[in-house]
Amino acid sequence: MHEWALAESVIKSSIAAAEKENLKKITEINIRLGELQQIANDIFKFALNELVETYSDKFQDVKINIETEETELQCKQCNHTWQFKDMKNKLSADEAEAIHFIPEVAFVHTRCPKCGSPDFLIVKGRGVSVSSIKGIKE
Amino acid sequence: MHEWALAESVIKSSIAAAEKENLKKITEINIRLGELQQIANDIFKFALNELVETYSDKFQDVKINIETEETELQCKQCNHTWQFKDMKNKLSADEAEAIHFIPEVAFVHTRCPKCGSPDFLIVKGRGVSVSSIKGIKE
Amino acid sequence: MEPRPSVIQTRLKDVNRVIAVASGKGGVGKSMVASNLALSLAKQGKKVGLLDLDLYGPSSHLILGFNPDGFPDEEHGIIPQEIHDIKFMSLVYFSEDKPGAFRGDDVTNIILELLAITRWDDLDYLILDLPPGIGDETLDVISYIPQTEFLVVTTPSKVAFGAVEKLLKILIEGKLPLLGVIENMTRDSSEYISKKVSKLNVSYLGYLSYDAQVEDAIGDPLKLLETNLSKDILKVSKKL
Amino acid sequence: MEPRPSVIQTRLKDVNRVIAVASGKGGVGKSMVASNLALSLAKQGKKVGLLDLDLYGPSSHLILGFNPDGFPDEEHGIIPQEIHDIKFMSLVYFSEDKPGAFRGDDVTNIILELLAITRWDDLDYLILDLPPGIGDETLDVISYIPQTEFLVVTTPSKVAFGAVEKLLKILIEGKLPLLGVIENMTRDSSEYISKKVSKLNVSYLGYLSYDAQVEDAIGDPLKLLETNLSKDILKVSKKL
Ligand SMILES: Nc1ncnc2c1ncn2[C@@H]1O[C@H](COP(=O)(O)OP(=O)(O)O)[C@@H](O)[C@H]1O
Ligand SMILES: Nc1ncnc2c1ncn2[C@@H]1O[C@H](COP(=O)(O)OP(=O)(O)O)[C@@H](O)[C@H]1O
Ligand SMILES: [Mg+2]
Ligand SMILES: [Mg+2]
Ligand SMILES: [Mg+2]
Ligand SMILES: [Mg+2]
Ligand code: NI
Ligand code: NI
Ligand SMILES: [Zn+2]
Ligand SMILES: [Zn+2]
Repeated sequence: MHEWALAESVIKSSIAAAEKENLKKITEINIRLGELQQIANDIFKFALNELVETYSDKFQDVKINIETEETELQCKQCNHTWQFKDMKNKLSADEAEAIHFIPEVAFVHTRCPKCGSPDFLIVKGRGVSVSSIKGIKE
Repeated sequence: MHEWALAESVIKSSIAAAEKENLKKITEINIRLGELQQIANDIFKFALNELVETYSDKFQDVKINIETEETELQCKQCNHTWQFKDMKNKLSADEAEAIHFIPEVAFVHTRCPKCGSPDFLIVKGRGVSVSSIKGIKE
Repeated sequence: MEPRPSVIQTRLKDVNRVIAVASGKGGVGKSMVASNLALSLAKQGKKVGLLDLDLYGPSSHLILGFNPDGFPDEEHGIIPQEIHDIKFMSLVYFSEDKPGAFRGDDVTNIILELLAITRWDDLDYLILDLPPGIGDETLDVISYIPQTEFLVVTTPSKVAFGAVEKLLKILIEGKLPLLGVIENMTRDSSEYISKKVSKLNVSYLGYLSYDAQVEDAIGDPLKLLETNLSKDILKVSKKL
Repeated sequence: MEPRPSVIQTRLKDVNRVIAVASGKGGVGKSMVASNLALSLAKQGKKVGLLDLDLYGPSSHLILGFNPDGFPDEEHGIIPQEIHDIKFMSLVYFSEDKPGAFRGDDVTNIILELLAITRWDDLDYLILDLPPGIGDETLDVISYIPQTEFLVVTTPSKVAFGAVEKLLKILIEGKLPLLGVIENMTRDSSEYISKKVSKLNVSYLGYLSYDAQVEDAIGDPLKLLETNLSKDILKVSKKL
């Protein structure tokens, strides 16, 4: 599971953000997972919990909320918009897994379903992001 | 005045947008001019009025509103933000004029005033944009 | 709303053909081919424009020996200066050839601006000198000037063709106008490239020999026109 | 909030030196130098990693004759496969070397992702093979791996150095670690480049001769190690 590496980035960036805001303990992390990266919620949560243990002095009864974000793709050539899930079943297992590792290989393995262009935008739902953290000052 | 060429793009894109929205006549165009491009309001307005004459069948008592937008720049290296007008007086006349032609040569002729990096963003106030048009269907 | 794209075709309405000299690979001679092709066509009496879109390492002005002195004239847009009968446009007018750093969005903005304000007027050929890769520059040319015909340059090297093949495949699958492939800096005859190109059903337009005279002629169009490279390019120009 | 940058230094904490092989110009031999330098250092018993950041025309795998078969192993990240004792990471694991198109933001995302998930572990040297220009790739390396030392490659050509000089000036003004300049594909001795480089107060690290053997050795590291180029690179590696 390479998810662990991304979970670590979430934990480290949350700790860094907490320090910047003078939070002594983090009590909540809100995470958005873009569907394009196809990260398994449970694996990711498992990794996060393991990491919270490692950095236990930075957390206090932390609530980790994970929200999934649908992937919206938009063609720069013909303006068509579509969702990743609409086309995922057309991908081979290897192609889907490659996108799991590096979401941008969607520009290699997929095309605009309307005009065939590789020049499209990932408008939302790409990968891992931290939407907010909460904590206590003392 | 190369402003005429940009004014033409405003008129042409407004006409195209009106056609898309089934507007028979355009009655209002709202334009934002980013300070970075240092376009003279009066020259620009003059060009727009001339062009409205040329395409007079597309317009009816059109009101053209031009709003100036301050330029906010943000450094990708140190996160510092600043305004173009703060540094404009440090530029030579030729440098300022070059930016008037192609705003992105700001990345050639200027640097982040805090850390010196050329890697900054034009957050807003770059150049010419059309914020909205109004018109009548019949 | 972004107004600039709507005026690009107006700017190009009297341009008969737009030819982009492109490659998936750097250093294969795109700029050398673009500049010499422009020189050659101008010498044949054609009306020619040359637009350098390699914003990081503009080379056309170096090859043509052009050191812009002042901005292009303004009159309802900007008017390219003429170098040896070529209407020439490049970021160097505005950058004074000083270094800068551009991210992808900046590249797109520069290209949009140049296309929106440059007055080419009447041209038989507008030659675009592209940077390598399939990035913002290439994608923007495809978006904003869909009539562009691609002239793809490679060297005989396997490493170069690896990258070039990717561009060819993208052009083929997009059914974009593709004039063919020029093999440049050929040293000994080999059919490696011509075979690879034929397999893709793309025209192989011939090869340009490695010409040791060229380096010395850089910056001097009259000398360039006397090189063997120039003779080779004349032949290619007849096939376009 | 973008979480990935915060973990990059953690991934690199046991990497002693990061060396980016860069150039303002394409086709000067960045990939050839990067791959051969990696081979040379590995042969000298150093622990070496090689990261190909030329996303449009990845070449390192071609030069090293590596055709990835399957994804890298996953274990708390991804583990680069080893080719001739070099830990190798490239987009080709994931692209199957098929063509695609990336805009600037996509490039940044790919680089961030590769840096955030690749486990280099203990390395003496991590070599980065950069594309030409001063665009997203170069800027991202400067942002996210500020300890990167730049090894700049040029050819003897005026056209190449025109673009290379821009990169050098950007590195100099940013006071970034700059190891020096390598002149590649030198044919006849000329002091043009060494003088230009000295004027900028940058180290001239020597030249690599044009070596006709090289093309035939592409894809075969053992053969590459026997070329004159490899001998020249060994000398350069001692100066790093
Ligand atoms: N046919 C040729 N013979 C000799 N040198 C050449 C030839 N074509 C190109 N060159 C040289 O090769 C280098 C790369 O050419 P350039 O046109 O700048 O490539 P690109 O635009 O693809 O990056 C330059 O130094 C140029 O002078
Ligand atoms: N010293 C050399 N002698 C002969 N050929 C070389 C030498 N260095 C590079 N090459 C060839 O030059 C071309 C460009 O090299 P490459 O490493 O791909 O450049 P870059 O990575 O800068 O684009 C390739 O075909 C390569 O095989
Ligand atoms: Mg894209
Ligand atoms: Mg920038
Ligand atoms: Mg070029
Ligand atoms: Mg390379
Ligand atoms: Ni995984
Ligand atoms: Ni003007
Ligand atoms: Zn489309
Ligand atoms: Zn800064």
